[in-house]
Amino acid sequence: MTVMNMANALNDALAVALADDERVVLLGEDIGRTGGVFRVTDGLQTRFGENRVIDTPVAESGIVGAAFGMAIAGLRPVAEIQFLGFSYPAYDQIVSHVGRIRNRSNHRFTAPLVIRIPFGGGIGAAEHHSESSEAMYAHTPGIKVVVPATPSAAKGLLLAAIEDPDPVIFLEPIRVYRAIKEEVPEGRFTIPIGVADIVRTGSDVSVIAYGATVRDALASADTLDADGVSVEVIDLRTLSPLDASTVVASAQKTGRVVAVSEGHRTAGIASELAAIVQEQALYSLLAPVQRVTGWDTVVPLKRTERHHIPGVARIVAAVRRTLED
Amino acid sequence: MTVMNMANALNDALAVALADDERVVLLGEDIGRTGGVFRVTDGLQTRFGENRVIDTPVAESGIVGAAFGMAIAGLRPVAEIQFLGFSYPAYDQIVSHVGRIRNRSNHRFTAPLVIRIPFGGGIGAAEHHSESSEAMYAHTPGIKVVVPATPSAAKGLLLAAIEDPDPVIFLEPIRVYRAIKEEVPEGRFTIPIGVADIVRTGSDVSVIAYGATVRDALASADTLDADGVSVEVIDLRTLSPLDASTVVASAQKTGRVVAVSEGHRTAGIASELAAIVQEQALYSLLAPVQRVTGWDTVVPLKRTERHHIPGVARIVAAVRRTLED
Amino acid sequence: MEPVRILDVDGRLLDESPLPAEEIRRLFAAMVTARAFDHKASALQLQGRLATYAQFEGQEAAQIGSAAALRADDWMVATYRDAAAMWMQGFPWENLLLGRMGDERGGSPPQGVNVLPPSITVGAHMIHAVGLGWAERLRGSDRVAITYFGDGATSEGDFHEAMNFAGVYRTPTVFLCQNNGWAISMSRERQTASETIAQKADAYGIPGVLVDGNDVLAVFAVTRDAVGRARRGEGATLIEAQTQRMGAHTTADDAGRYRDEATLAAWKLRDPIDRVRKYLQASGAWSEAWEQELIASASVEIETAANRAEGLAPFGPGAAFDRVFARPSAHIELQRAELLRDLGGEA
Amino acid sequence: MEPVRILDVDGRLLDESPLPAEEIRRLFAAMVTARAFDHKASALQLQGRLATYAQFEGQEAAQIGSAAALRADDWMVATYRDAAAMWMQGFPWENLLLGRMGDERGGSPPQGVNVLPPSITVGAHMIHAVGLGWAERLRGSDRVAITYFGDGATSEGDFHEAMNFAGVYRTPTVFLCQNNGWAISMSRERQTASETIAQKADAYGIPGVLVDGNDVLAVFAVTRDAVGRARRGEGATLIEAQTQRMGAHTTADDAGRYRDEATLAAWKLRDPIDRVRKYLQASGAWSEAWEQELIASASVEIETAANRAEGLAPFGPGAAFDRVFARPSAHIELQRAELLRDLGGEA
Ligand SMILES: Cc1ncc(C[n+]2csc(CCOP(=O)(O)OP(=O)(O)O)c2C)c(N)n1
Ligand SMILES: Cc1ncc(C[n+]2csc(CCOP(=O)(O)OP(=O)(O)O)c2C)c(N)n1
Ligand SMILES: [Mg+2]
Ligand SMILES: [Mg+2]
Repeated sequence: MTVMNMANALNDALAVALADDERVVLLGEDIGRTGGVFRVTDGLQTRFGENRVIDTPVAESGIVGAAFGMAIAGLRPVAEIQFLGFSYPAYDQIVSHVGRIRNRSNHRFTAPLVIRIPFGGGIGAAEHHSESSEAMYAHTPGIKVVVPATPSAAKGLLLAAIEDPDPVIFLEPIRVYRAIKEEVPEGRFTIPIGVADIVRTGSDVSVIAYGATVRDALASADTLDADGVSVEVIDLRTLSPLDASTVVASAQKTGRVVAVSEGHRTAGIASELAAIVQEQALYSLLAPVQRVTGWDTVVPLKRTERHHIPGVARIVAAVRRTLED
Repeated sequence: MTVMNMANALNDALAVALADDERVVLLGEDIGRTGGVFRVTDGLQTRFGENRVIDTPVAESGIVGAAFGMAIAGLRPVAEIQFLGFSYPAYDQIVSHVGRIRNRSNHRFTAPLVIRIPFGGGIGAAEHHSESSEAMYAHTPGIKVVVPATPSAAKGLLLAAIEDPDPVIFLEPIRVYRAIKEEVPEGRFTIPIGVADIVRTGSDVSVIAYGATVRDALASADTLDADGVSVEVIDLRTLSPLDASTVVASAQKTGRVVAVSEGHRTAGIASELAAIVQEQALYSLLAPVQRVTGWDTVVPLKRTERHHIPGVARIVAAVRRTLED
Repeated sequence: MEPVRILDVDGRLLDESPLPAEEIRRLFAAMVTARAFDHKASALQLQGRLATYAQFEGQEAAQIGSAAALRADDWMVATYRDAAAMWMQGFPWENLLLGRMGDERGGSPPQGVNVLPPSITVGAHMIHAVGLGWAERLRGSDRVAITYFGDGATSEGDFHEAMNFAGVYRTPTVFLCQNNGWAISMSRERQTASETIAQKADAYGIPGVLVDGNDVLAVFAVTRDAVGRARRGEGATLIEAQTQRMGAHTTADDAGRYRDEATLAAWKLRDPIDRVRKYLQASGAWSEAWEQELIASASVEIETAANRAEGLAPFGPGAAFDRVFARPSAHIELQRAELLRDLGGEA
Repeated sequence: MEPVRILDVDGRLLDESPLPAEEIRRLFAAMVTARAFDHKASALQLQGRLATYAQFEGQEAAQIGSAAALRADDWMVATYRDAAAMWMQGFPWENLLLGRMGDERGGSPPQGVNVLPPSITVGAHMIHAVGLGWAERLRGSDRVAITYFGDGATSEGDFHEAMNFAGVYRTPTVFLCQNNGWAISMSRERQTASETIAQKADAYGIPGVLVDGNDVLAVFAVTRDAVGRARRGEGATLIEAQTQRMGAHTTADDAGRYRDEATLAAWKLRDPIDRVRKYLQASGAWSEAWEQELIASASVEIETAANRAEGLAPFGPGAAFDRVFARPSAHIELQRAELLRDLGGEA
């Protein structure tokens, strides 16, 4: 066990994968010489060489398309896209090809690749650098979407993603990279994809979150605890395939649900959670599922970004609304 | 009034727009010489010339990006993408640029363009030709998403889209192009964007649909009517911005809702409808909102496509489920 | 830039043949068989036994000549119009027809056949060939990858990214562009303002070769050289094979709307099979009986393939759920159950 | 391919000057002012008054020389690193700083200034310039559009599609590539295997020009010619201005990780401002006092702009809802109301 932040934990996971499995190669913009915009791949090119950690031209569609071909040929590529907003040029490769080769070839060809992408706001970054469009990928068949909330989860989930026989989009919450430090197990260990984590048990209200908002959900739970409100907090960890049973069980237990997502509201992850809960637990609901999300606006720049990202204030307000009804 | 199918009605709308407003230009692959894959632009290049109806190279990002520039410069471009599955290479242009210039420039520059795209399955087409990924665009801020269900709605909505000060993605249900004929008003007329249409009033269950599935919803209503079940059918017409109040009012009236969408289920349009209804009408609900959708699988090819597209059988079954509870 | 040509339209060798007579007979037989498939597939489509079909008649030399230069284990990433090339590299007729019947099992060739299912999207697949070849080189194999695409595909951004990656990493990739004059109704002249497509290779530090796409020997020769360079680690090559599709874009298209008869007639005189027949005839290596026999046996073979494809046990309604992931997730199983419930009997 | 050069590093004219002395003084003043802005902005960033900032020091000639060749009403579509060019075309310092402070109002220049907000995405914006110029031509105006981008941007598929459209439709577009040697840490040599970026124009039937990007007179001359061609309806031009950014990629980057001191030192000797100073000095058209005065007044001007930007009335929390559509839809108003309710007091 060593205490690490999420960036270090991811770097450690990648080092383990590169050392254990020669099929693993990393490719992306600036991941080698500089170790990536967030230094997640720091030192890996020096250690594993330019054929294992590959700096690429500025071409996201090319990065994903090449990684896709490599995966079909039997490698285990881990591609990095610098920010979620820059994955859009690769959208066709991801949706039409990465997610479909298994279907198209009836399992004859498969693409076990991982696409690592920093996402979300909170650091007052420039336009396009604070996207939270994960719902678009969760809506895409044939692709798994994984989002860690803590350093150790990041390591265990990333190693699981690299082992997974299917393509995984691995979203790394930017404002968590260096914000949380915790003990992270040494060496190889994995955390199952598709299983949510009940990070805090409670009896009055269930708050479902993922990524950076899990921290806010826990902080909200503390605040509410002071007022005698017992909040259960669930970290989804995987957005696709979604662990509906854990969410529904919690909803049935508490009867009140707040779905938190930094992404836009319309047809977002919180909408999916609300749909599932009312579908499978309607008669347990004591109040409508509250959606606490980013708005259907472009993510605002630094000066007003704070009003877009769901924080403790809005989560607490939503929990209280479920109690008013 | 003339009786027209949807392809003719759209052709008529484009002719009216081209004749009335010299700022209107059409561009896309094969729209001129051949009049487009579905002949929607048939004869328009001959009538209005190669500078008004422009055949382009095979480059969707280029088509949308160029149309975007034209719109900023004051033209009213109507771009055509041959199939929804081929809009993905233009995804970055649509999401990062078309939908954002108003926000980025605080209204100083705007992009009033229309992107016409045939979508949906039902004709046993080749891979990528039966996509129903409208939720991805509905999830995108700054863009309106409009879907006509009938020939006259197609004409009125398309003319409204061309007049609209904001970018509109106009989705044309492929299997409706020639399947429905009806009287269509001559000349210019518009149907408001953002307003749903109650196409059949009923008291027991509300079925919310759009595009090609509206027909199936109406057929289901007939079937159920025979059993004494009174079904209200709502055609959304616009997916973004969604007309929540019409949907909620109907839900409050009937207490039972079936949300129909051909798109994938997870974070789809039906999920959004379920989320809104439980949010604003929970206490009126007599049963969970049922989602009748395409599955979270790649759209199957001809041989099994029928099991993917929600038809009368599944809509009727869903309505009955809402009555069982 | 003059296209490489070895066999002229009258079947005369302009240069030394890159292949012995027996091999030329083999390529002739392959082209005749491929054309028989093309005709048969069009007929099946008319009978409603296939969905839309994209004919390749006129492009047999470009596809057969290039595919003949590959090693059996090389990778191929081609398009909806490249049935002849795919078949040459081992993709069975049955699979090609099955795909056209709307059955995903068509995309699953036998083990050992390193040919991906035909790409329906225009442009995206070229970079896949770059990744495939690159992976082979990274693990020390000398397998190369060839990708087929049309003149229209060169306008897509993905063509550019694929060529650039191939140039930067010197991947073992052969870019084979069949410039058949058209992208549906868009003529090559209006597709891009560059004089040739071959010259686009310059922009990526890659050699570009122009070849008479209706000359099977020339196509074989330039592809053999490109494959050789790739295998020796000398990087990628772009080949522009100038040809013409004699049919419409697909069975759903009407070429009369954009192509005049004169163009067609001119190209008919450059038919890729005729000139080889003349060549073989001159050396007494061809007979009417032999060609008829080739066509006859091809037709039988293809009819059999079609019947097998049609006879294949139908998918159950839940089949699509099995193809999403290696193992269906719980949420996929729930959806399968929901479908089966709604279908009641049919399941 | 030898780059066009008019003024050598010692300030000697190698060719006739495309501009009279007074104009050269004007360009010198503009470059000095731009550099003062660059330094000031970096300082403001250090003080935490700006978010990340992308320095352009070293690229002043490429930006000022090219922008000087435009007509006031021509369109410009540039990037995060092109503040100097945008300012030359009328985009106020205040707006440039406001954007860097994270305020959307920065993207809104005064009416009549046809300069789009700086593009943060790499690659996508070039086709916008194609569409802008094309629209002008379709309506009979002779306005042209110039787009600025870097060497890295040429690897994006959108560069290819933009160049191809410009070639096919002969749009009045000037593609100005500032090859500053780097795309963050990726050197130009590893970005693409083509020897120059200028030669990529061949692939699109467009003329490509290589120019010494640190020679303001040469950049002005080649851009003036390209603009002239565009205005006369003769189509687009690709200009590769060879230069070097003297700073890091942005204030968040550490260039020491990938660029050696020698490279930097070599480019320091080719400074775009020094050589013009030497030239003016030789003809007595420069004085230390004048340059100091330029810098002083620029600093005041920029400080004032920064203060105005900081003093601007803050957005209310609901502001973003007003920028989604021309008129907020009902569902947007509901969301605004929800935010204000949750924020309670703060609204
Ligand atoms: C991304 C994408 N855009 C558009 C289409 C529709 N489409 C199918 S084939 C074709 C023309 C392709 O022309 P070319 O590349 O020359 O190949 P050819 O059909 O001539 O063999 C088009 C536009 C598509 N399949 N994919
Ligand atoms: C689509 C996209 N991909 C990646 C990035 C991240 N990024 C910002 S600048 C840059 C390098 C661009 O290099 P170049 O085009 O040479 O311009 P320069 O920064 O040198 O002026 C990258 C990769 C981005 N902004 N947009
Ligand atoms: Mg073609
Ligand atoms: Mg650069």
